[in-house]
Amino acid sequence: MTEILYREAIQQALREEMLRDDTVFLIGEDLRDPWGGTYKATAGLSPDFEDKRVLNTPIAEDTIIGAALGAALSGTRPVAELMYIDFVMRAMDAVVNQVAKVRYMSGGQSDVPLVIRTQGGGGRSSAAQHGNSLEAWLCHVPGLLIAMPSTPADAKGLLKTAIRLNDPVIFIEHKLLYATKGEVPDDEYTIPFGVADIKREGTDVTIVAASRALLFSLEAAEELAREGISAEVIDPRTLVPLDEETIFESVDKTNRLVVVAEGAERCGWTAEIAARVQEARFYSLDAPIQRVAALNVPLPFQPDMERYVLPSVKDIVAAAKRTLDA
Amino acid sequence: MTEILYREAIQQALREEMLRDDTVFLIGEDLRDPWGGTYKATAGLSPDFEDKRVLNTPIAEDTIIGAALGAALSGTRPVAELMYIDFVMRAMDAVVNQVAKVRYMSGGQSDVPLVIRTQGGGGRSSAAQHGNSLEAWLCHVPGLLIAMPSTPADAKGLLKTAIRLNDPVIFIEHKLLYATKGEVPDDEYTIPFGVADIKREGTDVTIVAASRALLFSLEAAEELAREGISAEVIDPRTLVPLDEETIFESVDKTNRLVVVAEGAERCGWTAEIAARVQEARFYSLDAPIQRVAALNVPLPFQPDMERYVLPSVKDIVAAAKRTLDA
Amino acid sequence: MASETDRKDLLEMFRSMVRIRLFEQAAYDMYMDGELPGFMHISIGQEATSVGACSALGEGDYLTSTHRGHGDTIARGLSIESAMAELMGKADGACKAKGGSMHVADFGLGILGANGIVGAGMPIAIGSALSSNYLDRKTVTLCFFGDGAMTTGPTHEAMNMATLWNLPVVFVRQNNLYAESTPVREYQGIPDILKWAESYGMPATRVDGNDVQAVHDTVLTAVERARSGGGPSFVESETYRWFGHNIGDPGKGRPPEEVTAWKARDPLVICRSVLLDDGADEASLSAIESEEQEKLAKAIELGRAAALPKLEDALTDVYGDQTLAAAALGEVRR
Amino acid sequence: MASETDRKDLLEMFRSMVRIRLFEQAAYDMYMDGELPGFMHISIGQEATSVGACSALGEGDYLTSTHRGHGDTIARGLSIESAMAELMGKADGACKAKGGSMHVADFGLGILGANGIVGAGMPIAIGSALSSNYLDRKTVTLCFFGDGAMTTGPTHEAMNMATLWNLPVVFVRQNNLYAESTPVREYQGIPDILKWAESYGMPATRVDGNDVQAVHDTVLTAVERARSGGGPSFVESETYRWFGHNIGDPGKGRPPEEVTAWKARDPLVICRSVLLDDGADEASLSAIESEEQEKLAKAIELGRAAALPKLEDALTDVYGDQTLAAAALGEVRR
Ligand SMILES: Cc1ncc(C[n+]2csc(CCOP(=O)(O)OP(=O)(O)O)c2C)c(N)n1
Ligand SMILES: Cc1ncc(C[n+]2csc(CCOP(=O)(O)OP(=O)(O)O)c2C)c(N)n1
Ligand SMILES: [Mg+2]
Ligand SMILES: [Mg+2]
Repeated sequence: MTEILYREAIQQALREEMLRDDTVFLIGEDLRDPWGGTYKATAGLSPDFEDKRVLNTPIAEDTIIGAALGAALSGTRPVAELMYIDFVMRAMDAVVNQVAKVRYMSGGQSDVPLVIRTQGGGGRSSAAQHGNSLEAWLCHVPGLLIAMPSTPADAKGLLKTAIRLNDPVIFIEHKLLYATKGEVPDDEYTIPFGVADIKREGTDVTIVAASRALLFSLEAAEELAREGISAEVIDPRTLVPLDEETIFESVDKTNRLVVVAEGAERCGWTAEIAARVQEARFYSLDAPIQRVAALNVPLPFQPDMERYVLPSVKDIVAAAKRTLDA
Repeated sequence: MTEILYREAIQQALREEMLRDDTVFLIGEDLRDPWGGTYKATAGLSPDFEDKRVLNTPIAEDTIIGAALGAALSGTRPVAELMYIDFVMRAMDAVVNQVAKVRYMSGGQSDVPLVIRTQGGGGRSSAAQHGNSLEAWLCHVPGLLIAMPSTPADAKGLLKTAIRLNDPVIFIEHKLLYATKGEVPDDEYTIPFGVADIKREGTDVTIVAASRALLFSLEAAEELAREGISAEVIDPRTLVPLDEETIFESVDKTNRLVVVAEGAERCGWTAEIAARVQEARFYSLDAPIQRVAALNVPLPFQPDMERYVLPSVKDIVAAAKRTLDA
Repeated sequence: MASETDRKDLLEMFRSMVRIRLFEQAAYDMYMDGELPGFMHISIGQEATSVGACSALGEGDYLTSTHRGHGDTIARGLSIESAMAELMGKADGACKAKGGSMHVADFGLGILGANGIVGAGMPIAIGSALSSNYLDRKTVTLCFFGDGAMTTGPTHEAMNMATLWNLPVVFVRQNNLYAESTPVREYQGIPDILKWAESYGMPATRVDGNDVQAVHDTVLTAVERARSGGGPSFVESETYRWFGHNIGDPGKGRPPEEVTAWKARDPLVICRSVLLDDGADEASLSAIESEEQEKLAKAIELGRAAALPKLEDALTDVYGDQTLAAAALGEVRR
Repeated sequence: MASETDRKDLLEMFRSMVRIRLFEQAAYDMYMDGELPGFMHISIGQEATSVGACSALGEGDYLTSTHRGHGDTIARGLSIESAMAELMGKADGACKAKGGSMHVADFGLGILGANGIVGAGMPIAIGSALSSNYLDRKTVTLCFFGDGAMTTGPTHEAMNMATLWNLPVVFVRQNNLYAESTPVREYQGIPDILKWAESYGMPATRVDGNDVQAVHDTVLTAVERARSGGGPSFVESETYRWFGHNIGDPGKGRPPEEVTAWKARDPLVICRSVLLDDGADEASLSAIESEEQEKLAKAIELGRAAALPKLEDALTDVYGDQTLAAAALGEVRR
């Protein structure tokens, strides 16, 4: 095992897969060195590969994704980047009406080996148009697979899997995770989609979260532990498909559930988890499922206000306690 | 009261508001006669008003909405149309990053008197790109108000309110409701946002649904009644804001809840209602909340397959019975 | 029109136009009879554009089309059996009854799909052209779009990328003078579309879209240019749809004289008379027509006899990976 | 440069450029010191474009700007107090600390906002121009956009609508040669941007974007044309940003000679020497500089002393209707 940055994990996965398969190429805005991507996730790749393997594009998100789709349908395996998940709003037609549906609409005539990497999340005071968490929108779209890794090891293993799959994957990184560190296996490995990881075992309450919210949840679990409360923290790693069994089993044990996500609460991802668990495990639950999400307002610029709007460790702790007080 | 078509209710609301306030104008694709809108909801208006009051546009959804926003910020009150809600994918940036956020990002400097009319829903065999129900995406966006009327009377009253509000409203009609009929008051009236309507009273199970799913729910209630089950059917009419009190009170009475919507189940609108109710009324519920929604696949073309994928009366009846068998 | 090959080619084009005309006429009638579901856009009147352009393609080339895609895709070789079965919603339709009229596709023939979203084919076309260069395959992508698609954002984005990357793509604008009910002048601020297209650094040509030979020759020049590394081209093909926007639309907005004038320039009649002038005999042309009529009748018959999809077929083809597919679908309660 | 008025105008423009330069230099330093949050795009080097263009506007006119909007908005009159307080995240910032650098706006001055989304200002600009015609108000909208915005779909959509409806809008492309790290030639397939713009049926002019007078004169012609019903125009203003894309970006991709050459053409120095040549005395120019320096110092001081927003302020300004707002917000558990 070697400790590397989340950013390096992405770079390694891309590099390894590009070396393994020369139909894999990167396409997006400002991917090439010396810029190397806005969060440097593609840094170091353009100098080491043929020019065509790392393609800088015009600012034209709909056409970047549409073109990547056309390429995926005709013999190559593009890994496209949307610099911010917020910019998916310029590419929504390509992502949803085209990428997600082409296999189905054609009656299964073609594989769609396409990965769309992007990054989301707040906490950088980047205001209402650059800090959103939009995974709920994309989970609502049949035909997409969604990964949202929280650690370098998960990021690398899931991205390698994503590139090898023949289905379109939305791969959501987090702007404040790129500089986080974690142990990564030295040997070649991949991580399957649809398998959750219990990041911390516990018995009193289950906390489900992905991406940066998972780190917050682990901190919250620490804090709860200091008060004698044992929280189990589950990282689904992929939102579609979702490993619901792991969540259900945990709830059967703890009888309490808190779901955490950075996106706005209304019609967000936490709603889906709450809805499913209350249905499947109605009789296991000893307390109402608690959702911890962003308030239903746009993200404000000012850092304190932003922190207030986004879910925090404190909010998770409070939610867990609510389930225990119930 | 006079019986009119849902389509006519829309036409009347537009006409009355255009007569009342000459800064109100319509902007969208093919609104003018003889076409009069793809579902004829604007038919008859262009001949009766100055040319500028009904503006046909190029096919350019992002710019139609962006331009409508610019107009709303500078002294007029546009009612824009997205011909199909599916095409919001071409205007997602304008709707979400601009329209919904401009008041907030500017610190409240301006009203945003803008209505975006559109229509969604399946059941016409229009396949994967023309039959979607995307209200969940829009409910996830802070800053928007969302109306989704099921009857001519609600359509007229809510649209008149929408046009008078100084906040952006997404007004979602349904392609298979335009030709439905209903009684409409003869005198001028409006219907406030955030007030649900109990479309049928009952005591055994609560069914919540909007738009065409509401009609299905009423049919299901009929069928349940024949089996001696008394269903209360609640039409929220506006999804944002949501009149949750009316739903909560009903659940306190029936102790059972079914939520119905046409969109894909995963991260759909039914999840939000289920999540909220289980949290607020955990101890009122005698059975898991049941969600009835489209299956998690794109909409197929062939009518039987489409009916199979979409929620049906039968599915609602079955879900209600599950809550009673629990 | 001297050489044998040319004559043979033109006869083939004639046959293809006849095939499309008959197919669409039948589809129209069947739709009006309530036999075909959904909604449907008929391209009758535009056959010469579809056929002239597609006949300039070779094996391995790609095609993207529009909501009005029957003619384009049949011109490219889509079998009328699978097209008809698709419109009928039968299990062995081109897309297993999942796509329908607006989504007919045949990836084996390089047909990346009709498309229900105006302008959405253009980025996809850029992509298959990109693969072609990437894989050094010398394939060309033909990208059809309507006049109305002109004003959508992706048109600009795609045309810019096409020249930027010198992609082997030919943009053919099927200018039938209207986007739904709106005439070009009411939605297009651009005074001269050829100048506009040329400003992207690509050759732009206007062609009589009802003259199949002219379309063929113009598009062939563009295809050859693309194939030999010369990059993208733009073709404005002027034509007309005889019917309303979709079946059900009476097309009331269009002046009756205009419709009449265009019908008088029927691309099939034009092609027929060129062939006759060139020495083809009436009998062989009629034979083509009756052969195609027969094939169509058989296709309809086959379609009618064919099985409907099973309801659960609606659940397949969402993903390729079956394990992930099952997990993503979740429980099905129907 | 003969008349008194002209001299006065140029002095005002000089003052405005000085104001922007000092403001942005301070913002840069404060950001590097960790005093300002978020991320921030500095327009130093481009002042002549911002000021020359905005000085062509009158009362009631509208402006849309970009992510790099400090210069544009201050040129239009945004007070440096409210701008600085906004960047500092203070409650009395231009947008109550909700917008920040990328969203500064002042609707009272017709500033419809900087914008974090590339190209998003263009449709909005079309809209205020549309209102102008609708209400017969004779106001003009100035629409700034970066060179990189050129390739986004809305650019095409908006320019088409602008000519189609003969809208009073002036598109000013702030061509600083790069979109983030990517030079124009690497993302733009269009060989001649003026020909491209002209193909939309509007006059297109290239101007030295570092010469404030030239920009002013060119944009003024376009503004007057728009105001008198002549419709839209396009101006390509060639300029350069001295710093990287955003603060933090070292701008490594750009050749150092290029940066040096452009710095040598400092718009403030150019304007200063024109003024001196024209008889202005050094002392009065220095006085302007020190006055502006003082005002800035005061603005910073005020900003530093100003109150932070209350956390709950984050919950207001989502909607105008307070009853609906409360219902839409739902329960707040923080
Ligand atoms: C993005 C989008 N906007 C609107 C529509 C609705 N629509 C379908 S076809 C059409 C007109 C297209 O006109 P044109 O491109 O000229 O093609 P034609 O129908 O004439 O073949 C419109 C507006 C759509 N399908 N997609
Ligand atoms: C739709 C969209 N895509 C990408 C970005 C990220 N981004 C911000 S600024 C920028 C470059 C813009 O270049 P240009 O228009 O030339 O403006 P400049 O920064 O040079 O002033 C990019 C790609 C964005 N904000 N919005
Ligand atoms: Mg047309
Ligand atoms: Mg630039």
